Parts: sequence; structure tokens; C-alpha cells
Amino acid sequence: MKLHLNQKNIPLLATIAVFLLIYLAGSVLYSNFFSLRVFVNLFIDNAFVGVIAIGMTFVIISGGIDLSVGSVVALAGVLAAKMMHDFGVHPILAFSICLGLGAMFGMIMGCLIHFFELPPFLVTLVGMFLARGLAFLVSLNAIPIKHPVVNAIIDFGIPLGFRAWLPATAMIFIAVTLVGIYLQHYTRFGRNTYAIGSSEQSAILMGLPVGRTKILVYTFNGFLSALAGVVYSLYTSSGYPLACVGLELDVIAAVVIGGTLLSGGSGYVAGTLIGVLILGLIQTFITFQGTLSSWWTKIVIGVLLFVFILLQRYLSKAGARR
Amino acid sequence: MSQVQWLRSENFQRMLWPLMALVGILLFNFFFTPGFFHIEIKDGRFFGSLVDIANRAAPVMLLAIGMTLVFATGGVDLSVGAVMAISGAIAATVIRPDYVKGVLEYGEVQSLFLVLSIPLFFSLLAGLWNGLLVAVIGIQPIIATLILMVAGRGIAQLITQGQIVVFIHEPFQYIGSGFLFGLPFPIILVLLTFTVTYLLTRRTGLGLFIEAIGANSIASRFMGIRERMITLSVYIFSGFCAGLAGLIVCADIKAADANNAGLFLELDAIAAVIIGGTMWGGRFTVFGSIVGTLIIQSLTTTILTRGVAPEVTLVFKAFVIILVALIQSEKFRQLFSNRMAGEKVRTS
Amino acid sequence: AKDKIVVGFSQIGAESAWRVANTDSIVSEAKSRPHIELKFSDAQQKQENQIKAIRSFISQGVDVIAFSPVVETGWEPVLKEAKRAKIPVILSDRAVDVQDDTLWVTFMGSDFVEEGRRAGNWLMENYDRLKNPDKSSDVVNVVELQGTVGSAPAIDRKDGFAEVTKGSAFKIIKSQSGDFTRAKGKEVMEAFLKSEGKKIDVLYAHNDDMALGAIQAIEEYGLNPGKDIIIVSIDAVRGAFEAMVEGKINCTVECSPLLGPQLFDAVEDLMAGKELPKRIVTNEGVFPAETAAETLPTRKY
Amino acid sequence: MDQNNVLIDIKRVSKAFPGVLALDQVNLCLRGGEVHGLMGENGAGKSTLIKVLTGLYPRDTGEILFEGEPFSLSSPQEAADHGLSTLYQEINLIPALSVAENIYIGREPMRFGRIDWKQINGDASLAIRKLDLDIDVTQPVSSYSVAIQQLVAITRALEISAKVLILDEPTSSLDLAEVAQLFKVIRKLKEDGIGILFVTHFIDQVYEITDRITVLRNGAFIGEYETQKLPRIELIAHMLGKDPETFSLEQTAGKTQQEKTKTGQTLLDVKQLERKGSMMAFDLTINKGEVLGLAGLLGSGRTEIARLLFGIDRSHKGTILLDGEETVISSPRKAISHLFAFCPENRKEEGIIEDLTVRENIILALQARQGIFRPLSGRRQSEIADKYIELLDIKTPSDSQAVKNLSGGNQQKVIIARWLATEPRFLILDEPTRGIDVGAKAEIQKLILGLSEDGLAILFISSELEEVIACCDRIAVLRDRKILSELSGEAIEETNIMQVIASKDVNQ
Ligand SMILES: Nc1ncnc2c1ncn2[C@@H]1O[C@H](COP(=O)(O)OP(=O)(O)OP(=O)(O)O)[C@@H](O)[C@H]1O
Ligand SMILES: Nc1ncnc2c1ncn2[C@@H]1O[C@H](COP(=O)(O)OP(=O)(O)OP(=O)(O)O)[C@@H](O)[C@H]1O
Ligand SMILES: [Mg+2]
Ligand SMILES: [Mg+2]
Repeated sequence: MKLHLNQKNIPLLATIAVFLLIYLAGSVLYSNFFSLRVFVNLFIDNAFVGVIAIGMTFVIISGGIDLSVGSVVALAGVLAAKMMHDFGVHPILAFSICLGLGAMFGMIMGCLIHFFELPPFLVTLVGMFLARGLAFLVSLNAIPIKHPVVNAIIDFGIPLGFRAWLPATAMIFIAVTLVGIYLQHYTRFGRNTYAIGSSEQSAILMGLPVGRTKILVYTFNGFLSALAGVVYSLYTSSGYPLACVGLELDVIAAVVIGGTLLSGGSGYVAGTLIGVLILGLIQTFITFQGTLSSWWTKIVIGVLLFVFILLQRYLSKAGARR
Repeated sequence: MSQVQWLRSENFQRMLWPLMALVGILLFNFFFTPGFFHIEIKDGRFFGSLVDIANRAAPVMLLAIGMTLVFATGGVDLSVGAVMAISGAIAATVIRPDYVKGVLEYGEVQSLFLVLSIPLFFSLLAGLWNGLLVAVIGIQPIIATLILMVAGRGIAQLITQGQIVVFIHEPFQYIGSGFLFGLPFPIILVLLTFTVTYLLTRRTGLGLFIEAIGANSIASRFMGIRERMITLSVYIFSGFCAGLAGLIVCADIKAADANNAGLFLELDAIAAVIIGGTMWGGRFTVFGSIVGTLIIQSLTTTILTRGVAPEVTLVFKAFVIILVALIQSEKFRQLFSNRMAGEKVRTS
Repeated sequence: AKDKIVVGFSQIGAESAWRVANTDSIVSEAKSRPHIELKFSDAQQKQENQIKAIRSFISQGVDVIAFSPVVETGWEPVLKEAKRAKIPVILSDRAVDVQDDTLWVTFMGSDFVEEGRRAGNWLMENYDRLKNPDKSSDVVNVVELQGTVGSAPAIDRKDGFAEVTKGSAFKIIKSQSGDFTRAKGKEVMEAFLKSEGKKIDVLYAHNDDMALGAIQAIEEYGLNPGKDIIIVSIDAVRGAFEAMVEGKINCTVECSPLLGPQLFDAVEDLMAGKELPKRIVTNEGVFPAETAAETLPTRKY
Repeated sequence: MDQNNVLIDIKRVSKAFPGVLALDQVNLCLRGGEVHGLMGENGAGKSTLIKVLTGLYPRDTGEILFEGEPFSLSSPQEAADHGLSTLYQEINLIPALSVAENIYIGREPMRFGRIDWKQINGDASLAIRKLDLDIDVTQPVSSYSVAIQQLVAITRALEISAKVLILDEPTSSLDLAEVAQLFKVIRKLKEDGIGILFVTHFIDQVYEITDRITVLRNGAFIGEYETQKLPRIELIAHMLGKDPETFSLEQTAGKTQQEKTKTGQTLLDVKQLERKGSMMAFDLTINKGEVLGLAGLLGSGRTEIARLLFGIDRSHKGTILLDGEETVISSPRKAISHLFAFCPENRKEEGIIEDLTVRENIILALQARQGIFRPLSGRRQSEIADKYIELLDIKTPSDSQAVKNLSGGNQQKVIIARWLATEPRFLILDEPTRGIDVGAKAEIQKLILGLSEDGLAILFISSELEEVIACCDRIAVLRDRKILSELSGEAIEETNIMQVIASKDVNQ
């Protein structure tokens, strides 16, 4: 059989190969590891990470970065919970308001970045402080969400057999991934993000809508961060102002492991999906191992990360040589 | 260069706005916080809020100095906080090797040289590791240093077994809370590091090479600049700065807190570097980063002394930083000077 | 078929010495019981990681799940899942906020609000005795070092203290977060001293680490901790006892991390089919400085 | 030609940058169905005028009419919307995207709400074939050489169905065949009534294709002329601002025909050097005091040889003897330590460092060779920079101007200056005169020959055959990544070279 390998796809294939390799390793090492349930759990437990990672992929491909995502998740979650719990707002309305505000939050950051030419690193760092601060202002305490509609959403799911169950949050993750792939490959917006990230100057001269695309990218990511906040609050049925501290780094790590270059201009949503699953897999590994102390947990995460990246590089090099 | 030329030069322009922002925050305090500018000399030592700010900012200033160079090469070093923790943990363990095993007695008093050199050696090693991943293996900086950011804190906790190792070691404590020439010793250390860095980068070819690599690494390689060597050294240097910062913090509180030392300080350092006017991959100014750190620290101190409620702190901080950033943005300034400029064109 | 009881324990993290002692107690206790197998998972201070860990325990099919929740809310869905899988859940150190209390079997550990109350009560009872003679007791200025903003112990310890001192002569004039760390505690205390100076009569710290940092700031400022400024804190770690022996902390309220034996006793009872009480209270005390010298050698952490 | 068919009328437009008045009351009138040449020395303001026209830079004063209506753009995007298709001077493409996508990005054909990739790739293949180019359009643009990238950029500009086509030095690294093909397409567009603004430094091309010419000098408008009625010598006189009497047109043929006192000493002796996939085994000798030219078509492997000799790419086989001793050149740094110098063809990506100043760009290579700890003093830096700014006539307000603010030709000169400043023994020039104006080109050629007389060995690569012939003592002719033959002395002639390239028998 002659596999038609496009040079561009080799890193992506290498990433998938790495994922399969570790999955296999886990299945050999631990009983119960190789089950549909553990696999589906990857999607359920990482749904909120994945949703943002898709947005972050666009941001990073466009040559930017967004550090605010973790805080926006917390803000959206706590705001939605507050609206439902204290003011009796209907969940659907509360969630919609949060999504709108999230998009607006992203849009404002995008505008600051575009119109005043401020570095994304700084603007989104400020966004991170601001969103977290606002979350504290909304409520210092965690707020439980108890609403029949929410419970219905949480309980909704598709049984997959083998004791596995695909809940709404995981479906949102998968849907966002599909939308991401579509946007990236089949819309001008998606293609323009590549152009801007690869060479903003060229993109301007080629007459592409640079400003609009840039602002849209951050708006989209803000929206997805808020959506992740909704997913997170469904996942935990509460809003918590301290939720997801440091999530931005996990998300960026997932995107980069998925093969996206931080310098912009190249990467794939599909790669990001694998990146998210790989990070999730590392955690699954560690819980299945189950005897690591807190510090060894951190060290092992670092070592696994290192090993995966080396493996991925090695595989893509080997692939390219053929 | 003549003075006038210097005032017009790009280097000065880049520092001007951060300096203005710093002056602005200090002026605010001058009017609204009584005794803010008061500096008194007690036993030949300077005391006062300004000295405090500089002293508190010292660890982040050190991080920012290292981060500036890393940033200029187009990288970032997320591991500095973890390296701080490692360095402090090692120092404390050198002083009380058996503390974590539950032995409370001190062994023989360790020489200051050992207490300093062993942690710094490992900090260099940490920097070398980052550098190797970035420059030799070619892993993207943010991920390469994220590995050490996660694992490094684990290593620090492994060393202290998660405990807070307290110690008494007069000469070492001097690093954190001593005075020299009337100034807190950390400030002296920062001045020293800054001077050395400044001389190394601006009085040799190094600074230019770093900027060239950051701005266009292919062209730099074609010109025979040792791109890898320099990138490697820059990460090593950042590791060293982080190690030094770790020692200061650890000596200051007379304890090694591997769980919290340097936690999230990488973000402060990055913010300081950007506010200070350094570009990601290109021009850098170490002095600007010092100013950037001072801006952030005076803001923090202002918040603490003025009694802003802790839950509002972050919002407040965010607004001030974005304001500082906007003042620096040429586009933003144009917005306000547009009317004037418009008239100028019409009359000319 | 299994001859061992498999217990999955999800710890919050290793953010403080207290937490480390807590982990230690659990891990070493498990080791000392041959028929118990512990699956330990560290969540690095993140709720999402804890949820993942618990879900993973469920899919691994452990016999009992125990965890110290990062935060009270947000456990409903995952606990329901555990219930569906018929795995009993034990809470340690902090309660959870769920409507259906059949989702967990028992809760053991401290009550943060109560700790705050105890600190406040001790202070009100003993202030007059300890204060500098030249200070008045009509208005007592208290500064507070809070824990991490938004964290449960910070909120509860603040509330408990405020509850009992409400309407009394004790006024909180400054309250800032010191993130539960020494370094921050020192920095914030420096700022308090800068702005309030000698007006400060009492320091209330949400944990010992911050108090220990603050002591250094007070000394460097030229005041006597424990005399010029009365210091009350919470946790009762060994460092605090050392400071109390030197007279630098006046009182510390215990919050015991040594839950290991209790936890596994409960696990064994549970597997033996015994009925457990919904609340297992830990034996905790208030330690004033006077008793420190004799208690110190017995402190394990 | 229809006199009333005015598409664009630029009236008294001025534009100043700090320290430079780039445009000073410039007029230009472009009609439908004409090719309008825009001429001037390096830094005269041609590119700036174009950028003002397309809205990249706001103008300070003046007026622009588009089909008689006042017209003010604020971005190239708007320009595109108004039917202005522009090829800017530096190749502006998205390196990571495919050739096809680069041609169509921003106006991809859509189908059922999604981009129709099939159509894009199909159309792109057809479009690119109009320029007689046959490449895989699904590969990323960065995998192709500069010349091909330029053709891709041209294709993009041509594919936009527009009223106005603006081409800023489209032919700077193309060879004759490509240029001829391009002109064919341009003529067709002209017949369709499109107005074409054409910038180039090749006088021959101007006379071949343009109908009228506007000349700029130092930002000032000199005049508009009918091409047919303007003798070449006068055109050059207008551009340079000199009397036609004071110079002769034959400046270009700079070679001192009196045979140099050739030492005949061999500097480099390359034996059977090979790099799989990019260059077949070849022999080459390079003598001191000699200019060796490489001639060949696009992608024939000229740049590859330069990269191999400079240690950018590693060879898989073969040896290099330097002064008779076997030497391994494993990196540019190693090459530089042997006093090699390499002026790359891709100035934007491999040459200039945009954010640094002119001075820093000039002294960098020298400083790199000296090492970190022997810094050139500020004064020494200025001395060197000023020397070359003067020698090469680099137009810049000061040596502390960021190099990205220089005009294209002047950027090129900065790179040449950088390598001359290192006083090399062996200088590799890959398309060194790209985008350099006639006057300066002659100067640079003279300079090169002068240096070679002082014993410098030079490897000279250029797609301009004329230039190669004028400058080189020997010429190696390449095709398909292989050296076919070497010509020297009398044999150096255009027809001979063309014959070798066209010869069927590869075994000579
Ligand atoms: N962004 C800018 N900032 C400052 N000066 C500029 C800028 N762009 C161009 N200039 C200056 O304006 C003048 C005209 O430049 P322009 O690029 O228009 O020249 P040109 O005629 O296209 O030259 P070439 O033939 O070399 O391309 C030059 O002196 C250049 O230094
Ligand atoms: N016709 C072609 N088809 C595919 N790839 C090509 C073609 N021409 C050039 N390339 C690519 O461009 C790169 C540079 O090619 P090369 O060095 O042979 O160019 P050259 O002879 O210097 O000519 P020029 O620079 O004028 O294109 C090579 O990596 C090669 O892969
Ligand atoms: Mg030009
Ligand atoms: Mg070439």
C-alpha cells in the first residue's frame, strides 16, 4: 500500500502516533485502562480545556496569545451561578448572557491589541487579572447551581455501551472541534488567521482584512472561554471564582503539543484535539499509577511532557526523511 | 553621543514612557499617601517607602533582567518561579541537611560559600536544561520552560519534602535583609546584576547579537552569529538570575517554602519586561524592565498601604496596568494629539 | 476476589506544610495497614483535577473514595456517578455542598468557621491580660492577614472571627490577603506597619505561616511581636510553637491534619458493614503561648 | 489612445517621513489601456507613491482622483475592493500557505458555504501556467526559490480582475524568458483596457512595454513623457538629474578588457561536491582576483551552489580545497572564519534585520567575526557605516534609521556594504543588484571589478545575463542542478550561453 503522505501532515500524524503509543502503553501497564469508558472520560474531563484550546489554536495561529482564558472561565461560571442562584434568572438566559459577555470581553482585548498595537501578551495578562478580579467581585464564595433545567442538561447523554456515556459537555467539545475544523479549513476567516500569523505585513499588503480578523479571533476565543465556563459549571454544577487558575498554560501546552507554532502561521485544530487528549492521558496515567506523592506527580508530568515532545519530534523527523 | 542626540535616540524614547508612568504612580502617592517620599537615615541606613518598594521588587527585578534577554531572543522563560523555589530549597537544605528527616539540631555551620554556590550551580544547570531544549533540540520556548516550571516545583518540594525548612544562618540572612552602604542588600545585588548585564550587553557585541537573533534568526546565522550559543547562554543567565532571586526570598524569610516561593512570579516578570518596552524578539532594554518592575511593585505597595479591599485588588491592578500600557502606545497618544497635529498640517 | 480494600484518595495538593502533614498522615497510615491499598492522587490545587481523579477512581473500580474537596460546591455530578457505581465516599477536612446527603457517607475534619470563632473568643478573653499597659482596651485595632482570596479557609476563618468580635471593642482596621505564605505575610505586614504603625494592637493571621512572616516584619520595624502587637493565628504547626516559646505568637488555634488513622478506621468500619456517623469530629485545641513549651515536643508537624 | 480615459489622477501629493520628504508635490496620471512606467533612482519615492495610492500610508497633502472622483483609501484592503491590484516591491506572500492559496487568499471561491479547494487548486495551476511555470501548487510557497515566489506574487496580482494593475519591480529576479512571458500577459491586459503602472530599473524593459513614463527624483515630480519620444539617454538624465553630456550610456560594460594580471592562484578547488536532492556532483575552481559567474535558468541550482560553498547546506559527498588544503565548511560561521562572504538573494528573509539600524546592519557581520568581546566602538561603527553609505550612495537620513524604512534598492546596498565591511577573500553575490537603479548598478559593478583586481575572488550569480557577461571572467552554465560547461574569454557571449542551456545533450 502506498500511503500518500503530504509533507505538511507529518507532524500531525506523529502526534497521533504518540497518542496511540501512550494509550497502548497504559493499556499494557494497567488493568481497566483499555476501556471505552476511560477513553470517553478523556473527552468528558477535558471538555472545557478542549473548548478553549480550539479558540486558542486560532489565536496562536494568528500570531497572538490569550492568557485570560482561565479567568474568563471562572468569571463566566460564577456569573452564571450568581444570576441563577441569587436572581432566579433562567439558566438558558444566564448562560447566553455569559457567552455574550465573554465574546465582548474578547472583543475588547482584540480591539486594544489591534487599534493601539499593544502586545497580546500584556493585554491578555491584564485581561486575566481583570476577569479574575471581577469574578471575586461577583462572589467570593463558590455558588452551587441547582436548577431543574441545569440538572436535565447534566443528566442528558448518549449511552455508548460498555458502561460508557457521552454527556452534553463532551458533545459540546466535539461540536466545537468540528466547527473549529470547518472554520479553519473552509472559511476565509480561518485562512486569514494563517496569513496574519505567518506575516502580518504581507497580509496587510495582500489586502486581507487584518484588523477585523484579529479582533474576531479574540472575540471568538472570548466566546469559547465563556462557553468553557458554561461547560465547567455544568461539569461541577457550581460557579467558583478561583476555578481554573493556571488553565491558560495547560491550554497553550495542549495547542503547542498539537503541533501549532507559537510564532504563528501554522497549526491544526485536529492537532489541538490530540494535544488535549495527550495532556488528559498524562493525568489518567498518573491517577492509574496512584502511588506518586505530590512532588513526584509534578516531576512525572514534566518528564512525560518532555518524553512526548521528543517522541513527536523524532517521529516527524523520521517521517519527513522518507 | 551628545546629550540632545541621546534624548532623541530610540533607546531613550523607549524608556521615556515607562518612566513617566512610574513617576505618575509615585506622584499619586506623593499627594495622597502622607510620608510616602519621606526617607530617613537611621543608624546609617535609609528607611522609607521608596526604599521598601525597591527592596520588595528586588527578586522580580532579577527575574526581569534575565527574562528581558530571553524575551529579546524571541523566547520566554516560564520556569523562573520554579527555579527560585529550587534554589531556596537547596540553600536551606545545605544549612540544615537533616531537617526534613526530622532532625532539628543544626549540624556544623556551613560556610556561606557553600550555601550560595550550590544553589546557584543548580540554577545554572536549570538554565542550561532550558537552553538545551530550546537551542539544541529546538522545542518551542514556552513548552520547553513549561516542563521545568511544572517539574521544577516538584523537584523543590522533593528536596524539602513539602515542608517549610526554617533556618538561622546570619551571614546568609544578610543576603535577604542586610544593609550595605545604607541600602538593603537585595537592592545592591540588583544594581550589581544590572550593571554587569548592562556592560555585558551594551559594552560588548552581545546585546546587538541578541537583538539580531530575535529579529531575524536566519539572517543572523548567515552572518556567522553563534545563534545557538547565545540563546543557550541567555537561558543559563535567566536561570542564574532566578536562582539569585530565590536566595534573596529564602534568606529574607529565613525559610525555604518550596510550595510557594516564586509562585506566579514569572507572570510579574513578563509583565514588567513588556511594560518596560522590550519587544518579543528584537530590541530590549534592561533598564526599562527595572522600571517596569518598579511600576508593578509601587502599584502593589500602593494597594497594600491604601487599604484597597483584597477582592478589588486585581481589578484595580488591571486598570492601572492597561493605562500604563496605553500611555506607551503611540497610536493611543496620537488619538489625543490628533487635534493639535491636524492644525499643524493645515498651517504648514 | 480481592483480598485488599482499595481506597482512592484525592488530595488538594501540597500548597502548605499543613497539607503535606495531612498527606503524610494518610499515606503512612495506609502503609501500616497491610490489607489496605491506597491510590493517591494529587490535584495540584485544582478542582477539575480532583473531579478527574474521582472519575478515574470510579473507572478503576476502587472500593472506597475519599477526598479533601478544594471547594465546597461542584461535586454533585461526580458524586452521583460514584453513587451509581455504588462506591461510598468519605469527605475529609472540608464538607461539600450537595442537596442529597446520601451522596457521601461521612465527613471528618475541621470546621474553619469554628476555628475563626475560637481565635476571636480567645482574643477577647485574654487581650486585657496580655496587652501593653499603655494601650487602651476601649478600641483595639486589629489587622488581619487573610488567606488566598476566595479560598474556603480564608472566607470561613474571616467570617468566624468577625462573627464573635462583632460589636466589641475589636475593630479590624486593615485586612489584606497574604496568600497563606510567609513571604507575602511579611510583605503585607510591612505595608500595614507603614500605614498604621504603632496603632496596630493585634494581628490575626489565617495561618501560622503568614504569622511567622509577619513576625519578621514586626521585628524589622522595631516592635516586639507578642508584646507590642498581640498575635493570634490558626493551624498550630510546629513553627508556631517555636515562636510561642519565644513569646512571639500569643495563641494558635489547632487545625489538625493528622486524619490518617481516623480515615482508615472509618474505611474499615464501612467495609465491615458498620453504620458510620455523618460527622466525625477531630480532636482539636486552642494553644496559648503558656502551654507551648510543654506541647512543642509532641508536635509531629 | 483615448485621452479621456483617465483612471487615476494623482495631483500634488506629498508625503513626509521623519527626516525625509519622500514625495514632494507629485503628479501622476494613469489611463485605461496603457502601461505607465514609473522611473527614478533608488529612494526616489516610487514605492512610497504606490503605497500612498493604495492607502497603506496616509498622504500629507494633495489629491487623488479615481475615474474623476476624489478618492481616499485607508487600507490596501479597500484598494482591492476598488479594483486596484497591487504587487508590492518586496515579495509579500504567506510563506506557510500553499502556492494556490497564496494566489486566491482573501477571495477564495466558495461553494455551499465553504471554500472550494478543488477549484482553487485547479484554477491556480491554470493561472500559473500563463506565466509558463509548471509547479505543484499545493506545496507551501516557502519551498520555492525567490524567483518562483515572485512569479507567484505576480500571478496573484494578475488574477485579481481589476481596473488598475500596479507592479513594483516585478521583474527584479526574473530572467529573460520569464520577463517575455510576463509581458505577453501584460499586453493582453492592456488590450482589455486595464491601466498598468509599472516600476522597474531595467531601461530595456521600460522601452519594450511602456507607453508613457513618469519620472521622480528625490521625491520630486520631474515630468511625464511619451516613451517613444524620450531618448534613453534623456530618460536617464532626468532620473539622475545630470546633463546627458556628462555621462555615457555604456557605463554598464565595466569590465576592463585589458587582461588582469592574473596570479592564476587557485583559492577554492571544489571536487565532486554533491548534495542529494538539490545539486548533482560538480567541480569548480575559483581563482584569486577572478569573477566567476553562474548562469542558468530558474531553479537550475545556482543558489544551491552558493549555499553549499557557504556552509548553509551540508554536502553529502565531495571535497573543498581551500588554498590547496582540504577544508570542511560546516556552517556559515566556519565559512566566515575563512573570510568568505555571502550576499543572499532573499533580502527580506535572509538579509536585512528590519528592526535594526542601518549602522548596525552594516557592522553586524564584521562584529560577529570579531566576536563578542572585541566590540567595535561607537565611533568605529559610525566610521564604517558612513564610509559605505557614501561609497554605495545609500540614501538614508542617518545611519541610525531603521533599515526597514529604507527603499528596496537601498536595503540591498546595505547588505552589500555589510559584506564589503568584512573585507573578505571570497565574496559570493547572489543577485546582488536586485532592485538597484541603473546608475548605482554600474557603480557596484565597477566596485566589484575593482575589488577583484585587488585579489578578491568573486562568485557572481545573476539572472541578468548581460550583467554576468559584463562582469565575469569565466562563466559556469547550469541546468537542472548540474554544471553543463564552463565558458571563458572570447567564448563569453549571450548566444553561447543560451546554446549551452538549450542543448539537448547533457553529456556535453
Ligand atoms: N516607512 C518609512 N519611514 C521612513 N522613511 C521611509 C519609509 N518608507 C520610505 N522611506 C523613505 O522614503 C524615500 C523613498 O522611498 P521609496 O521606497 O519610495 O523609494 P523607491 O523609489 O521605491 O526606491 P527603490 O527603487 O530603491 O525601491 C526613501 O528615502 C526612504 O528612505
Ligand atoms: N522549477 C522548480 N520546481 C520546483 N522547485 C523549484 C524550482 N525551481 C526552484 N525550486 C526550488 O527553489 C529552491 C532554490 O532553487 P535553486 O537554488 O536551484 O535556484 P536558482 O538556480 O538560484 O534560481 P533562482 O534563484 O533564480 O530560482 C530550491 O530549493 C528548489 O527546490
Ligand atoms: Mg521601491
Ligand atoms: Mg537563486
